[in-house]
Amino acid sequence: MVQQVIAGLQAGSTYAMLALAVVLILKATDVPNFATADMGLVPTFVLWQLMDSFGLSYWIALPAAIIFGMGLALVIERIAIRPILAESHFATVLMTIGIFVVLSAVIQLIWGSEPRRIEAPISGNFQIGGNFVTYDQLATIGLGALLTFALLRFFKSPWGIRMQAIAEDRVTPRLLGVRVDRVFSISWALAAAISTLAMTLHTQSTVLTDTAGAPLILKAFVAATMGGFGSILGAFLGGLALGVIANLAGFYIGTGSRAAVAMIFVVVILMAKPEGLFSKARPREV
Amino acid sequence: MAVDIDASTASKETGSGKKAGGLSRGSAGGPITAVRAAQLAGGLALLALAIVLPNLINPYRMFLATLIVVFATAGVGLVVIMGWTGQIALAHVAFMGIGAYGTNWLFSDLGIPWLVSLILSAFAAAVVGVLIGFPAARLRGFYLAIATLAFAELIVRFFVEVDTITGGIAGKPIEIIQLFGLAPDRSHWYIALMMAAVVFIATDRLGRTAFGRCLRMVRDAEIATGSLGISATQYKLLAFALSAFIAALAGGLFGQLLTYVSPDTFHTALLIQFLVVVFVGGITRLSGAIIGAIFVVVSRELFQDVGDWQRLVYGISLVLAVRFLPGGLTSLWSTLRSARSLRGVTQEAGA
Amino acid sequence: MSSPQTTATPVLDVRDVAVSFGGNHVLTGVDFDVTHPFTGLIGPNGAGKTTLFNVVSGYVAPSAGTVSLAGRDITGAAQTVVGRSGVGRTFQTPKLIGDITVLENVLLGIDGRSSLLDQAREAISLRGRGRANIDRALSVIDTFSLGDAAHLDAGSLPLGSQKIVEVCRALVSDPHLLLLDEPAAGLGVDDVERLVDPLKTWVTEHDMVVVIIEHDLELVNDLCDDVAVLHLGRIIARGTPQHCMSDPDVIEAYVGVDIDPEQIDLGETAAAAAGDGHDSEGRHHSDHGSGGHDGNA
Amino acid sequence: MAMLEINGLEAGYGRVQVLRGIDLAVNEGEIVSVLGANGVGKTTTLRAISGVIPTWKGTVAFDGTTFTNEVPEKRASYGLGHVPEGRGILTTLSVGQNLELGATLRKDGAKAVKADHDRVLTLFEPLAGRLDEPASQLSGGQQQMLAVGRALIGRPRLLMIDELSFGLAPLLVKELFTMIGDLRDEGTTFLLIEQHAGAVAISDRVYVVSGGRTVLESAADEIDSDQLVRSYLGDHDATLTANPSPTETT
Repeated sequence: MVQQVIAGLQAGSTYAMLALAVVLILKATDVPNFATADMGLVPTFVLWQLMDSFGLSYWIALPAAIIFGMGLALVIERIAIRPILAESHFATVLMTIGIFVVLSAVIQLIWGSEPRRIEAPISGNFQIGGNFVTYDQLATIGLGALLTFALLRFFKSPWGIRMQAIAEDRVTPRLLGVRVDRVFSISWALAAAISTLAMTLHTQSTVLTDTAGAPLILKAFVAATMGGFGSILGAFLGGLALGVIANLAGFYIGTGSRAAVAMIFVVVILMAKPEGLFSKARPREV
Repeated sequence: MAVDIDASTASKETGSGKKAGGLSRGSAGGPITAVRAAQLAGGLALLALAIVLPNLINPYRMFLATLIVVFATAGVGLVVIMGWTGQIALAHVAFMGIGAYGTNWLFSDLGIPWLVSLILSAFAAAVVGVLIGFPAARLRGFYLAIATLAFAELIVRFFVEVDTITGGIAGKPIEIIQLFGLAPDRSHWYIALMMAAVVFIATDRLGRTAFGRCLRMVRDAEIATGSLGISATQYKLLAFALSAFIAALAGGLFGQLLTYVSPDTFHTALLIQFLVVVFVGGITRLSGAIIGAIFVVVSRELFQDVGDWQRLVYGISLVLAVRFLPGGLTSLWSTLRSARSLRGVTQEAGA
Repeated sequence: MSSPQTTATPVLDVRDVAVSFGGNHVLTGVDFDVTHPFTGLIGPNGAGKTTLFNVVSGYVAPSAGTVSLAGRDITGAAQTVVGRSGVGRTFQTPKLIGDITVLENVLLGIDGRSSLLDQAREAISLRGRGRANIDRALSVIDTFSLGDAAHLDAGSLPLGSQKIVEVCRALVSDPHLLLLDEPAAGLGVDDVERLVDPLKTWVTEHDMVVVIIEHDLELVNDLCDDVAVLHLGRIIARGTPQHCMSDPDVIEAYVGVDIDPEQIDLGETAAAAAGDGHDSEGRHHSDHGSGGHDGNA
Repeated sequence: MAMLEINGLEAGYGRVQVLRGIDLAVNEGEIVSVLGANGVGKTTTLRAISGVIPTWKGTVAFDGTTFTNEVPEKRASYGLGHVPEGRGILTTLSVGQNLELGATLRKDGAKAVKADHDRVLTLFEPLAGRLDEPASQLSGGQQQMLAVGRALIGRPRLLMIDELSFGLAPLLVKELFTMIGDLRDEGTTFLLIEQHAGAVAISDRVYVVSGGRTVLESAADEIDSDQLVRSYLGDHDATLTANPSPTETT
């Protein structure tokens, strides 16, 4: 049981980190980013390549991969997203789905479909009260919490305030001198860094494949939904809850139910309180 | 004090002379009949070609032609819910799955005639569509996208679980039908044509008349529907039902073409192909579904041997369509009516 | 079916209606009855005029008070119910479908009141079934001299014509009460005439009344026999246009008081009357001035 | 040369033209009011000046720089402040964070910003105790104070305010206008958009806009009150045919 909870927390922390990336971009640019997971998966493959071909150490390859991921996000934001920002979710949902397809196809073309392993710098496990905890699990859960804390702090900083301001009102902050293009760039780059960390931790504790991203996208959105899309802390807690509940369901009911539980969750939340959980629900315009 | 719609006075006022145009664009007056006749002749020629086509091309090409028709038909369902009603509904291929599995189960296991099985499955899908529509009618923008994706995931999970009907995760062969003792590929072709004809003509009529106008009102100006006495929720539910019904019809035949289906058949990869169908073709027009279906099936063939490139082509075409061609390919040759279409969709979807 | 109403039962009777959003009191104790063919509803920005329309047409449920249509209580009824009971309305920015024709847009006024069965029949029948509706819609369009544009996409028309199309859409179902929300905003003088002249004729020929929110007070003066002035959620004056526009309270509401530049009195008296607690306004649900600009057009 | 100079400005939304020829000038140290009924294009004028909407025709020059397609944040960085219609309070932020946002353009260090911050809180006392509250909790009047205070912290050389008096009780309006007068004396230039006569009292000069055009320019103390009233209440001829008494043409 405890073992299952810990495994659930680890999975949940991955969902939570991806949910943070979703919320970050949604808060600043009002784009629901369905390419979140694959924007982290591409740099994860870069990390693997750097370690595999150039024999770089993990601790050098990881920052390099993060920087690569941020650069990739900046390019995507600039050429694909910014031109359609004035449009609604209809266009942005489809655009990010398209970007997801392109990224996953590119991964497939470059790296193929065979599974790979990322050699984590610290491996092994320790025991607490008869339960094994791996360092990977500890790192994933810990980093999720750390990132949540850091983002909460960030939203109190000047750039964080500007980001929230732009998310609410595209005009007024600009009248006060807020450079909206910078805000967009920062939000996408930060989100990409978080996605990269999430995907790296996720794939190093499981396996690195070209299809690692797709199943996580919906889970990230489910986590964000549970937390109420505006909230950083809510997204984190939503992710953890989702991970634990799905894992326990998988253990006690059957593996097949694991994915279904997540979906039932989001459906129930959306049905029961479709507006209540969304802090960004808009007032009706008359 | 009752509302009296005084139609008689009104028509007297018009004198119903030269302006008695009717709804179809530019269908008033003399030269139009010539156009109509030409259209009719063209239509008949196409029909003749369609009937003899199996004699002209090899069975594999026949399969592709049938696939195009089936994709176009399923695309019509997406045009109804996304293009006309403005709802980001992403459970479409799951409804196709209901059609494929349901039809095969009723036909093969329960011995119900195939056509009846198909229609029963389509009604079942429509019911599921309404069930999904209930929460969906209250959601906007990407919340709806997430909810429908989650529903689609649940439906696919359901396919995995009910393995006595679906064969579970491993999938199940589809019992092939033969129409009037014709070869399967011919049977499929003629059934696909008839189904497409019914779906296209019926949907086109609905789209041009009051029902279609009310759907577009929900899309472009939901806020004003109430004051016109139009219940937005009711029309959203109907659109969901109609869209699911059409998807399941196409799905039943899609299963026949594949000869073997598994739950994964009706997952993300197929959904993306359908997004390409309608957005590259043109989301607000029925003709867009045809163009898009040709595009997808042809590029599927062209990149058959280099499977990885297929996905890339779909992804890039989706991105380019959203970015540069919001009205899809069909908007290119109806430029006059273009540019507004996706904008129209997007405006209300995001408001 | 004609002649101005001076019947005992007002077509619309709003009694003691209050609306607040959160702590924001948008309407407080509003009484508003409509008996004349044209009634003007005026007042400065943020007065609550559109909110009052929203209450009448079922978009906003009042927190207190009643709304009756020809003596029938419709307080809190759903929008569709109110819409089908003979109340038509327009919006500050026209809510049309851009990619279908003007005629089709006007037909929507009939569509909303037809049953699904009728809609299915219309779709099935090849000709004839929709004919009467089309003729009726065309006659309304002709009345407002838009016959030439009937088969053009509504989105391709200039704003003025779009606003007229919206009025046609509301009129085609023969409403008893038509609520016009700033019909003249953003329109040129010609457009206003194209809208108002046929409307006057229409009203004299049909059993209906019009309530009009308008900032163009000259138009209100010209059109309305009865005017209500709303300010900070209350009716502050009622009567003929001349009466209202010379009312000191109204002038004060509009320009902030007695305007003699030598001794500007910024209105301590008014402050006492209005009270400091009423300074909250309704900017989310009220009218912004600078002519139809949300880009939907 | 005037600080802000606008000649023949035309602008609008989509295909709808709202401004059909706005001419106005604001000299350093002045308070200038733009008056006019609703829907005549006052708000649109401000939006075109600060770059929220593009200029179709005509010129907008600020401090000698003629704007072409500078984005709003660029124009703001030149010292052009704009309190928009509806105040633009960011309700997802706290009162203090709203003020902090106002300091976006400040480059002269935390100390100087802090001084201005304190000064704003002295000016607008009701805000002082509520810095940590969500800005949505403020009353309309306090929101207006926050909007003006937030703009002031950015130290604009010219501050444009769209309807300071909107929806506010008369007593508060009077207070705010007095404050604007004081701030002008301390060196900020103001361009006000108003319906409220109180604006005339503190203004040096007044423009009247009708139908998207400037129809009258006058020294504030020469404005004919009766004519102003009639122009608001819809008697177009009142403004159009009145003999304007233009004072200085800059």
